Amino acid sequence: MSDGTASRRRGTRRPPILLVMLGGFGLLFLLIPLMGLLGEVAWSDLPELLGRPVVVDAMRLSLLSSVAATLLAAVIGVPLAWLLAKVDFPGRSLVRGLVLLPLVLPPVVGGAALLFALGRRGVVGGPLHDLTGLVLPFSIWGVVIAATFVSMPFLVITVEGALTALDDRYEWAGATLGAGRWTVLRRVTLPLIAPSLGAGLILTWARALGEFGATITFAGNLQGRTQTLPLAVFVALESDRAIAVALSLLMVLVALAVLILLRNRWLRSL
Amino acid sequence: MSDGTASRRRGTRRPPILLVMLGGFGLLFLLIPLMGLLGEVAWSDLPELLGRPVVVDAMRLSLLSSVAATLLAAVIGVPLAWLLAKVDFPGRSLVRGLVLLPLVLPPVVGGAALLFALGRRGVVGGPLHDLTGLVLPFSIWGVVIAATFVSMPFLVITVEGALTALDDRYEWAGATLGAGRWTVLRRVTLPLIAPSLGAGLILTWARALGEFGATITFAGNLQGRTQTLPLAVFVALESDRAIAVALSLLMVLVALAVLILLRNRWLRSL
Amino acid sequence: MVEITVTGLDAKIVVGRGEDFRLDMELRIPPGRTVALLGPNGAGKTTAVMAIAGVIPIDGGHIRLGDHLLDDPRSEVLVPPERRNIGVVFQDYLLFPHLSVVDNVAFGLRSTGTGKSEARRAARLWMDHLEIGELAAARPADLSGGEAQRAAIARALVTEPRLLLLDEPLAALDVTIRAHLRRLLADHLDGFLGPRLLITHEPTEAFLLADEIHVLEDGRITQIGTPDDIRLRPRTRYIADLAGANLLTGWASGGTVVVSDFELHAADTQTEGPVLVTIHPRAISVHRRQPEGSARNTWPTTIKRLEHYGDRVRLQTDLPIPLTAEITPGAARELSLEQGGEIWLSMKATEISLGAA
Amino acid sequence: MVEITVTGLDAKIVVGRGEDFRLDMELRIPPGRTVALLGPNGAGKTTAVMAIAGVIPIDGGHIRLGDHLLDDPRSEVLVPPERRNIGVVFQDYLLFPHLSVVDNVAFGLRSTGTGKSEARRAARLWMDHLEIGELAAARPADLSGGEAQRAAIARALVTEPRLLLLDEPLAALDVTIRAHLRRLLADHLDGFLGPRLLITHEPTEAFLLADEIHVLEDGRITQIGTPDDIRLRPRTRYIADLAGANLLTGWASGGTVVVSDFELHAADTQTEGPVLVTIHPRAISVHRRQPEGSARNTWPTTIKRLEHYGDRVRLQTDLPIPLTAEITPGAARELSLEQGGEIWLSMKATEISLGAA
Amino acid sequence: SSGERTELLVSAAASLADGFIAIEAAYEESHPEVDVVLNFGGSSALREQILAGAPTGVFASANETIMNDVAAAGLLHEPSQVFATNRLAIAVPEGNPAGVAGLEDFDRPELLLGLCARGVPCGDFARTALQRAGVTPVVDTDEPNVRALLTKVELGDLDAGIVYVTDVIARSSVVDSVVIPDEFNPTARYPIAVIARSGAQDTATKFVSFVLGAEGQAVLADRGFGVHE
Ligand SMILES: Nc1ncnc2c1ncn2[C@@H]1O[C@H](COP(=O)(O)OP(=O)(O)OP(=O)(O)O)[C@@H](O)[C@H]1O
Ligand SMILES: Nc1ncnc2c1ncn2[C@@H]1O[C@H](COP(=O)(O)OP(=O)(O)OP(=O)(O)O)[C@@H](O)[C@H]1O
Ligand SMILES: [Mg+2]
Ligand SMILES: [Mg+2]
Repeated sequence: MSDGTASRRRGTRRPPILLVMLGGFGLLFLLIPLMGLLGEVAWSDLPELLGRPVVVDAMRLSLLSSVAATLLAAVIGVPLAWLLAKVDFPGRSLVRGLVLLPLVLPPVVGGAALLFALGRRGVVGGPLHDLTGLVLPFSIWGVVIAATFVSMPFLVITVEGALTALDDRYEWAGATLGAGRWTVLRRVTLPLIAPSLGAGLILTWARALGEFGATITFAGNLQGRTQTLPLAVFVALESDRAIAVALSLLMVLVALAVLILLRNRWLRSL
Repeated sequence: MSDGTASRRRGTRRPPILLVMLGGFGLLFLLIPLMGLLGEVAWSDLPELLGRPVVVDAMRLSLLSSVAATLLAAVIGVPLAWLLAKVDFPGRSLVRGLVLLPLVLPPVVGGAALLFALGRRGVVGGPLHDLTGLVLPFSIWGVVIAATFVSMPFLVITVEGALTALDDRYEWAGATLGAGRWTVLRRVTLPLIAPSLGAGLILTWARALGEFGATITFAGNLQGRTQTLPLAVFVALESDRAIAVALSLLMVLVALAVLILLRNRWLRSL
Repeated sequence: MVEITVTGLDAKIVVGRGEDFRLDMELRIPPGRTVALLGPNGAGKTTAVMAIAGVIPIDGGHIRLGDHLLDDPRSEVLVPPERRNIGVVFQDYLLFPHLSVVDNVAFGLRSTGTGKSEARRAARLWMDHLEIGELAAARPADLSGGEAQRAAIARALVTEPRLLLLDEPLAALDVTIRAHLRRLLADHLDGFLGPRLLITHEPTEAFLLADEIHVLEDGRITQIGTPDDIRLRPRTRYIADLAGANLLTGWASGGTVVVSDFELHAADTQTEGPVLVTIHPRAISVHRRQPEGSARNTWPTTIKRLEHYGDRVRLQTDLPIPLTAEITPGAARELSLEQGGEIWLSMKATEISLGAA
Repeated sequence: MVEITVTGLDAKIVVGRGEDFRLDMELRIPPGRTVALLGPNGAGKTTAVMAIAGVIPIDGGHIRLGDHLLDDPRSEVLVPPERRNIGVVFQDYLLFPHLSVVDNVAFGLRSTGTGKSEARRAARLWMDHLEIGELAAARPADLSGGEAQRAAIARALVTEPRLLLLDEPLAALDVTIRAHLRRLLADHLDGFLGPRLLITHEPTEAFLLADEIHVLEDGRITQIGTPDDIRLRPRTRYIADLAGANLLTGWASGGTVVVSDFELHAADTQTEGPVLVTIHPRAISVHRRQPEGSARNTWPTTIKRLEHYGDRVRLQTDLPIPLTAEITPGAARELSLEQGGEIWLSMKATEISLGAA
Repeated sequence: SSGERTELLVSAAASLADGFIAIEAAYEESHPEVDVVLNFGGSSALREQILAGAPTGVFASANETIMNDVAAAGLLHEPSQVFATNRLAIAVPEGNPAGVAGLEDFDRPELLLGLCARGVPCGDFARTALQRAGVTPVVDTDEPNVRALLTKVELGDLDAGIVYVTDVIARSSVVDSVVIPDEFNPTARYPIAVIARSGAQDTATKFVSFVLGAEGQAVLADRGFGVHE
């Protein structure tokens, strides 16, 4: 063995240089486009811009629909994750694959598929309309459905992973104390996976906030009704790019603020 | 306490009915759009369609670029995840938020941002072009860069989570046996997080395969050079809907096959 | 207060686990009695607990608590765990990390419909009883091992269960505090009137806490008896090792026992045929030279190994028969014993106990 | 073969951990000797191992192995762990789950540049030596505790380290096989020529495996000595508890020792002033009635607690001084002792040993 | 008070956004009882929405083929009318750094050139013009719509692209243009129609008349559109 050559000290050891370089490059990769965006912003117009009704409407709608989509995804996605993790039903691995589908499908195609299925003349939307008079596209319901469709996989994957990794015995402990399966789920299982659940919800929300293709195809682009921020950006791109860029930036900043704030709390565990 | 009333037996207990209903609804939510898509397919034209050069070219390019994007994401994303998990540098929580940015940014805006930055006259692309004559848009490089930008977060998040959860002491064990940090990374850390790494790579690949908005904005759309399957679908939507639907279906089936195959191996651990 | 019917456990548990493990045992515990289920890792102890608690259904046999049939494959009865009213103290306690200690203890009452404040009040009563009243607001992660143990016991007892299952309640603890907590556990269990099952692989725990010990090895009960029975008349090598005794197999005939071609003289001249021979390490005397006197068994050998334990010294010999003897450190020094040294052993005939094999 | 310089360890380790823990200890181990670092949970034992192995840098002091300075904040020297050539056997072995056993053992050589087949050949040699040669292809998850221990030792030894650190190498094991593995460990360590540090909180382990014991409590060394020193002259309550002895504090003057207002007579008439009084439980005799005879200390008391351990019975008394006595099960039966019963204790003056407090 | 207003959903091609926002304002001023709600998107996406039963009252397409699809599905109240025309121009980055002179430059492989994709009206028209000029284009990208193409020209990533005259007028501050001679330049027609069964056919018909009337045409003419025949 060669003698231990002295190396400089204090604090932790320096990470390998190649790793730092590659990681720094990865970071640059994320930063450069943001810089590009920042370079295009007409900063002086920003305050006036953000007060416009179009922008205010879009902002409100974006927040509302992304939160609603996150909640809907929680209500149907968490049980789906639970079934995938805990119940050994036939075709489970097929369903596992299906869950990832909205990730692969380009959102515009996803929106078209939603339209085929849930439009007023769709396979499901038709009967639904005949029975109840409900029209899903061109309403906030359409926006929420489109956003839920594209973002739910994030929640299902995260929660299923956490449930699979969870120590079953806590649930047994709950059961021996007289808690039925439902009570166990509510008072033991969900609190125990709270960090992963939180992380999954944040990812879902972020994806729902940025959703564009499926929404414009399925829900249309109606100011004040279905025009979310990304859709407003799209219209603005037709006329004034500076506005579009400013709106994008606004969206990014809102999202970033929320993510950084919550991430240090929840996303650790992801 | 009330007497234990007899309940039917054999096998495991039935899961709570509400949970099954909600989970089933969640599954329906994923299935219905797929059914809508299937309902629109002109099955008889399918074989001829899939043999067309446009389709073959797009398929080849999609597979090539999605795999390349996954590899690039691995090369720069894994080190980034490692730095985020292991090195306590200033601004780490800001970077943690930044990593999620491409998730929030509508892909078209992301593509525009890439163009601002890496275009022929962009902040970075300009000097790059002047120095080397390299033009990133309108080439497969552009496709790969766009796909990497939107899909890398999946890898970084998954790997960072796994690294944070990893028992450090395995790495110490490696070090005391004479392995430098680089060797430890290669021979201990990465193999130990292999399941999460695999899961992250699959998610990344799936997202890269479905990528549309950033690609068309940044890399353009030329058959055989930058036209991936989602782009072909979009263009077909403008002219012949049947082709578009058939192509979407093809893409979904390829992705589903790969996901189901790999998922049972890797994604468990996510 | 809820009425408690004090009734015994009567179970025959047949259940498979994984590929090739199968538990097949009977268990009867009268009210107020503690049975220890003692066995090595993987013997099936936890499997038995889970079957009784209702977490895994049995494949054959039955589980009955008083007149309540809890599980019986033949009559298709399976009461789910939440309706069995069986208290379980898990090996590493499994206190819910997201709840305060008082909410952990109150969990059972809350789950069965009691209101929050009333459940907390009842929880506090039990906590005071177990002397952890001041820890109500603490999180489980902040408790010491002993405090966590008491919280787990309080949590199990607060629902006034009809049966108490304790799965290695001391295994998670540091050796130096285990003795102390064992005493406390004995005290805490005193007030519980139902049957109790204590799972352990620590003989001391079983000897100190149980009225009766069932030894479980590889899914089968190999011995049932009082702590003294088990200690003095072990029936398998595993139990003998636990009790610290030498266990040999031989052939007895008129007071002579042949063990691997070597003849021992026993006081018991009645037992004949194949026998289990138990010899306590303290009953073996060690000498530097051939001893004179009344001991009927005496032979020379060499020390294969010499070990110092706190206040005693154990020495092992291999030939003519494998035996462990125990002496005081003083005696060891006096005899200046060392590994590989030549010695003589002697043993009175009355110290050799024989049991039919 | 690599050349090995057999050299001793010389360390002064000052390092903080978390908010309020600080380790400050010196440690010197000559080549070929085993020092046991014995201490309760959280005393800082693992911290010491990590500092010596180089995983955490020390804040003060120095770590020197032979003439190699490994860590010294003042001279800004810090050799990273991979260049210290120190073998570590971790508490739960930490065998790499993704590698076969032979690749685990070969890991060190592979990491330092040896080719695959040659590293495997060397690994197999060590594995054969430790009698796990046939497990080469197995995965760590399939090993029993004893096999895993040997694989971990082989993995540490194959790089021919200059110092061996063993962090609670037996803690992960079932009590019933621990004794067996302890013996094997002693054998396996015999061939290693460098200094060895054994971390443990099991006194038996320390007594059996170490040449010298350092007792670590709350970051400080509280006693250093041979196993006999530690056993016979414990200096803290923790050590006395471990050794099974009664440790009291009192005031000695001319052969009379006052312990909580009670007078004991000791043979030692020299020691004066505040003293540590050590009394071994076996040195205390138990009687039903007031004993006659030569014992100079004798008094009546009641049994506070009676405990049966395999082959001995311990009884505790509280008044006038808290003492634990130990007798045989036979004696206990003969005296028909029971909890709460009235007894007399006696003790010879020669059995009371005094040390300056 | 807005609750009493009749709502009219107008789906218009995204390239018409600027003009239709102005028309909406003008129309609502003269018809306070009507609330025009604009829905901008790609013509094909709008078609899918209408085919799927969207409550669209008026459909203004940038593409006659797409309007024909809707007509073929029997969803038009009455046949569509052309409300605007457009012609093509070559867009080049400010200062025309590559020195593009006309359609003849579109076969120079060393230039970065873009067109709209085939099947997209501006792409089909551009190819018609090139064919008339006898040029076989060598392009680097088939953009999905004019805006995408124009953005790349503005940023200098393309040396030239064929777009509509209206587009270079709207973006004259950031792009320059090269005229395409009339003999090669095809005319794009923008059809508008009332959608059947929308439940607001009267209102819709009035809106279409407004677009075709003097006020609507003036707004469109301001933006460079040719007024309808
Ligand atoms: N979930 C499981 N699936 C398959 N096999 C299992 C499972 N749990 C336990 N086993 C097997 O069942 C057998 C009995 O295990 P059990 O946990 O009951 O033993 P134990 O006596 O409690 O052991 P310990 O002292 O280690 O707790 C073992 O062979 C074990 O490998
Ligand atoms: N990573 C850490 N961060 C902060 N504090 C730590 C960390 N690891 C250990 N400590 C603290 O340092 C002290 C010493 O811990 P150490 O692990 O060295 O004890 P030990 O003697 O090895 O105990 P054990 O017998 O439980 O292994 C403890 O108070 C512990 O809480
Ligand atoms: Mg167990
Ligand atoms: Mg430790």
